[in-house]
Amino acid sequence: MDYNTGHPHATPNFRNLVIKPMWITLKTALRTVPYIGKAKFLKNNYHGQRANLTDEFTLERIGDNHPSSGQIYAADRESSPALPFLERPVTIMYPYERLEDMEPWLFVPGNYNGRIGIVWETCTACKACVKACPNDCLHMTSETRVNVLDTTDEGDEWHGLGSELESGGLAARRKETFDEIEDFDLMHEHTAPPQQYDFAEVIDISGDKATVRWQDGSGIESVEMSSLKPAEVDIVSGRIDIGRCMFCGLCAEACPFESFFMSNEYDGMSGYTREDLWFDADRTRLLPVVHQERVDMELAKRAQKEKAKREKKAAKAAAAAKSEA
Amino acid sequence: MAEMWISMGPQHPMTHGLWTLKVKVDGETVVDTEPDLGYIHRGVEKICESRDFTQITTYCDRLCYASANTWSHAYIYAAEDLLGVEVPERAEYIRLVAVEIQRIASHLMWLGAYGPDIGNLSVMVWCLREREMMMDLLQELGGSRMHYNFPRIGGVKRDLPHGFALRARHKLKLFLDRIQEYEALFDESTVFLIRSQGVGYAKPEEMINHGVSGPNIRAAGVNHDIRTSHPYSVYSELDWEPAVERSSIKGADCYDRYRIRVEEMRQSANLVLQALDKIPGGAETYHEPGDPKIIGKAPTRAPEGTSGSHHFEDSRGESMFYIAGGGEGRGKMPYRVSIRSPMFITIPYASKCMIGYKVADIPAIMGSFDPCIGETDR
Amino acid sequence: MRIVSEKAQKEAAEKLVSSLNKMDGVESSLDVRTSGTQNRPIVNATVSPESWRKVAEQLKEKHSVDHCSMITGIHWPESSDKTWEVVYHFLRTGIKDPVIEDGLVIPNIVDFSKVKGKNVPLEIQISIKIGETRTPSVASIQDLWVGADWNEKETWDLVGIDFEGHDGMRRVLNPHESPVGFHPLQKQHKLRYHGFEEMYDDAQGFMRKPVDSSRVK
Amino acid sequence: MKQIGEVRNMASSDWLDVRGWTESFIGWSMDKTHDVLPSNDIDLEFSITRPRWFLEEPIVIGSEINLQSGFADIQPSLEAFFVSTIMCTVVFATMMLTLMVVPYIERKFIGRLMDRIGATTSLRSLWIGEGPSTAGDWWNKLPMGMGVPIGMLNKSLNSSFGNSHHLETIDRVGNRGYHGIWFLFPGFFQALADFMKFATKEHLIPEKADKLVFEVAPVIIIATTIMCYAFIPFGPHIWAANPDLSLLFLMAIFGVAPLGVFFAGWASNNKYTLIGGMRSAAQLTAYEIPLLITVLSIAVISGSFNILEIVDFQIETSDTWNLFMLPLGAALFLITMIAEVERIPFDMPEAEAELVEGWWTEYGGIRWGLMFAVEMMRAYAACILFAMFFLGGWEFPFQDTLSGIPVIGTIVNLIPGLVIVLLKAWLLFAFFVWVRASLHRIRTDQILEFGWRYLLPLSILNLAIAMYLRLEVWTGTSWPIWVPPVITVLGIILFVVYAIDEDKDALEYSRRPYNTQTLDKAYPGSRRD
Repeated sequence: MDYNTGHPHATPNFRNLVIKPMWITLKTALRTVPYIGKAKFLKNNYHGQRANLTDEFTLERIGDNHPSSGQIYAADRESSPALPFLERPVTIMYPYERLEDMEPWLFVPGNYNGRIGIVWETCTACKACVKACPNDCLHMTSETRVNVLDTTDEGDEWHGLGSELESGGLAARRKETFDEIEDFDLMHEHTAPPQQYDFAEVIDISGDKATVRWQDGSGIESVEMSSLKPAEVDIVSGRIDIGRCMFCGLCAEACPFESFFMSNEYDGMSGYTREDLWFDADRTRLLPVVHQERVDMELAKRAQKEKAKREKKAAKAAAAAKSEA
Repeated sequence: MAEMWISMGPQHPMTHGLWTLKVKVDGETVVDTEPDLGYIHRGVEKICESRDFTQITTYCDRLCYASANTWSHAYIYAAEDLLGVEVPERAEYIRLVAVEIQRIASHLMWLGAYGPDIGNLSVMVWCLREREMMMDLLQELGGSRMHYNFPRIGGVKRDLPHGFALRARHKLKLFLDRIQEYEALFDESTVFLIRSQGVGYAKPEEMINHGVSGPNIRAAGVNHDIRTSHPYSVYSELDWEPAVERSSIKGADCYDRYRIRVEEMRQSANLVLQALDKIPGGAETYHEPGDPKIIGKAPTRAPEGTSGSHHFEDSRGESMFYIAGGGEGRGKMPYRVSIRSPMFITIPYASKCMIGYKVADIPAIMGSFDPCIGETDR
Repeated sequence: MRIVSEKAQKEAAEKLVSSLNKMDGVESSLDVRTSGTQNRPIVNATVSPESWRKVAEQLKEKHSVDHCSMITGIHWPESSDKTWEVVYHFLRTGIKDPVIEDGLVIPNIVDFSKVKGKNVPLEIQISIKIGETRTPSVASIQDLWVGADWNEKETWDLVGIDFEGHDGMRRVLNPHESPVGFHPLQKQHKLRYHGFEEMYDDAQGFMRKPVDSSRVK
Repeated sequence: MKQIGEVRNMASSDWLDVRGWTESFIGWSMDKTHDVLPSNDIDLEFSITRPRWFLEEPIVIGSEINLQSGFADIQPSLEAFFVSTIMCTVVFATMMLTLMVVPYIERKFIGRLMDRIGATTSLRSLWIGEGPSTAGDWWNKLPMGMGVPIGMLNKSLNSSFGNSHHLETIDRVGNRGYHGIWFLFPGFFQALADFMKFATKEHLIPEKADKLVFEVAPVIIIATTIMCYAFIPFGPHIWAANPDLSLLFLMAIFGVAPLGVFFAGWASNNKYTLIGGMRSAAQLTAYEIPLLITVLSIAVISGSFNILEIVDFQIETSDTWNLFMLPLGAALFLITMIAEVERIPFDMPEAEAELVEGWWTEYGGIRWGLMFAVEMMRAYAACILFAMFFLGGWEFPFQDTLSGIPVIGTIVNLIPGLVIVLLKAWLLFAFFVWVRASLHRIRTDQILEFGWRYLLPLSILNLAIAMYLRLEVWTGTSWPIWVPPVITVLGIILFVVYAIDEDKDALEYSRRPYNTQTLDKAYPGSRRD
């Protein structure tokens, strides 16, 4: 049998029986060796090359505190000056290492289709997300929350447009420290993340003080009215059968308010039974601080509307009073 | 030696998925073959009938796990044809970038799988290393690593992100350099040549009659490419020619089909680099999602009696969607979605191709046609 | 970039349309659609089931339509003018085996901007409407375009439209042991779990079996 | 005629005289035993004298024995038995322990060649800590503060030898891999862990298999492979048996395994294993013959069928490695050995792409693990044999010249032959791995054709060369000084000529841009070298 099949291009020959292919693999092996790998004849245009792949926007976004700020990234992730000894592309050993630390630009908020997250404060229960879901995995549920209009503090631009504290109603107090939230490890704790607020039932209101019964069981306490925000039990989106979710992101796109997001989080979505994957809304809740800018936008939008409504009402009332008078 | 039937599959390294190739062998020689498909038939066409036009995109992504983006785009073009949507030019460029990067990733996956098919594992690891770069780029666009759900009826989900052009240029140039090393390991290896040359001949006229298209037919020396013969998107604005392989005299063999894919990877990288230069508004500008520059207005209902279809150059050949709208007064959902999968037609032909060769040639021939069972079984 | 010119394509399409219209049982029209920056002329034709075989032969021999892309079967139980429809998509590609000179293949590089006549690439969409019947059937074109072979198998398998003269009809996507007469894309079959919420409707999993489990394997 | 196990007067030698030590120890202890035994004659005679009328002469039962002299009679064979037993144990232990390096080389070197040395958890990672959930700070979870010293040790090791970076993630990535003082260790004991896993698995026999043969086949393969090592010396004084015709014994036993392979393929009653077994039988037969003829050429040129003498011939008698006398033979031996041990590019019998695992398919658990170990053992044996036959066995390169130099000579002579043999074998195995990473699998018909059509004539040619060299060139005491260099240079020239001599037109074609369309298209980045 003649191995030369008359093929027009590469013809089998003696030299290439071993020499060429073995040379190319040897080259690859040598490139992974420190110092030798940088030799010119190896044409190492890959490992240990410095190339600036981070744009200014990303640099600004990740800020100075991010582990990757100030690093120069190469296409193969880890051949950056951060890791002077590595001459090779390195597998990210998830969960010990995470991709977002190595390639932060892949995880711009809003760019990644991680698990869904809902900012309850701004949800209006319009069901747009539920309708958009191709798999029917998303559902509405009712939860205790603070309306976005009530989240403002004294002195904020849009303060005072929300509802009032009432005795018999619910109140919330923002937590003093965020340690609990920061320490929460989504990857390993398969539970709902901690709340940003402590909730309480208002028993009585007298002057500046309100007597409340904390829902976490810490008893009855009398606190300053100014530290409390009105809360309510509302219908919000976010109950999800995560086993059915295919992370297409259509729900987040359907949301007409700044409430529904796909988070950058790809952890904490496992379980031993199918029931473990039925997430109640508290597992998908996003704290407003994560998307503060967008929440502020929504607050402004809604507060303006509310203000206009109130002004109209006030004008109407004034007109009515006038006409009455 | 007596003839015997061997059932290769559904779990077999040669199949690249789940299907069975029944092979009748006489000693080491293949005498007859019979493919048996349908192991992962998910009924996507039926599911699509109860989803609205936007939701279907996500299912089309899942048709092929190696080349998700091309499939959702193939659907989007058919849906736009049905609904009569005008797409902004910038969106078309972004789509082109996404599809061509996906084509590189898909071909890399193919090359990576073809190495082990004929006994070399190195190239698989190398290819997956480079594919990682392409997947990173696509993740920036679509937000996921595999099923991007990127195109929307009327445009795209999102503009090119900040810094995307910078990274895409860098990575693609790097990639173009690295292709040479695959060639050194394949083209310049005599063992590969004697394994792949002279095996699995296929002639173009026969192939087109059998419905084989795409890289497999371009390997035989004809420049049939949906992108030029039935032009869509903005391919006509870029300077390129479809890659064509000078085949051997008896037709395209495995080696030609390998060559054409390597050449197409170059071609696609070149296309992306060109598109990034030519994109209206510049690759560096960023529009918020929903901006009319990247997504046009689209109706959500298809009137009764309308239909839309579109041929699309997938990484494996000509893919096509045919969508019949309306019916039973439910215009929001398609009445019938029909999918042409290139590999569904090619696998029977490839199975015929290997008759007369040795058992050892089965993976070499089958692999060279690039089977993907996700789209085949739908 | 040498792409096929819209004008040539339109002319060729018109020619094909007029030629098809001359045949019995064929209604043909030219449909121009847009795609991206391009216009896309498509030859549309409605053919009666009786004359289909003849039309197919004509297409293959006279008009050198060489590629059968796809065959779609549709079940229209509630439509007024048809119960079944078969839609064929053809392409004319003009592919020829490359010439061999001096023992070297000269690749067949067609300059699409200059092609004329029967080599102009064309899209052809042919629909065949079938009235109410329990055994819909049209003539097979498997022998003309081998690529139609598996498409016809699939159409029969999923929709239940049979092809007369098809050699070796069998299940391809459904299991081989599917019950006779079970063709899932017919409209009387509904998606089994559509609208079924495990989380709410059946948390204990009592109803795991679908309603029609006894009827369908 | 020399006896098995007889001490040979070795010309080449080193200080690691395991055999000598064993012999002297056994001899000493036997002598002591001899001395301890009572030296006086013990009268065990008992004569029956009565009844006189019946016995004219007394019947004497038993004899007068002397334990010492009796022991002295059996002492040589007893000594030989004990020495053989001990040496067998030593050789087997040496083989098994050093065999662990072989899969380690396979893994790590191929990782470099394939550029995929990514996820490696090393011993270092124990003190570096991999993450919050598993390895990190595991010492703190030990009861009663037992782990406190470990933690302190880890901390100090990390601070002195780790790649430090002020960012924790980066630090972790930088420290998890190879670089650092412990670069050799990660993954070394993986082979052991693999073996434990195989050993604990269930033993499955296919229902329709030929059960007896199915069980016997691995035994044949494993037993014969381990028997090979009886004749493979690891050093001048580390060997188990040394018959005069050890080379013949070795090659005979090496050739039994294909029979077991064929048994295994047939008995599994599976079409893949059947084809795999057939292929294996065909391939091994096709390569066994050139291999034997090549080995014969070694015997011819060294003038002995004894492996030790072959090595001795290279080190002492002629002072020239056979590689420089028979470069063609070395190439042939390498190729046929790769085919014999069924490694890529000749791994058709177990081609995983079409035959899944060939004749192994139906085996699982400990049988599969052992057969995998045997695969490694055969490759290892091939490497050691190459070192013996062509690379001068336990001779350090230029050891003669080097030992003349004052300090270096002393150091070189201090390196035991065992180490040199092992290093040579491991390097050769690295070469096997390199070939595996670079080449594709050759088709069955091509393998057989290559074997019968090229290797067989070449091996006969090689034998003829060896005979000519031995009969005409060999002076009786040494090679003429010009012969080895001339042969080496000739070999290199021939190789280079073959390497660069190719069809110029074909070269033109292969250099031409492949795509007819992109002849003058400028791609970003250079096209080819």
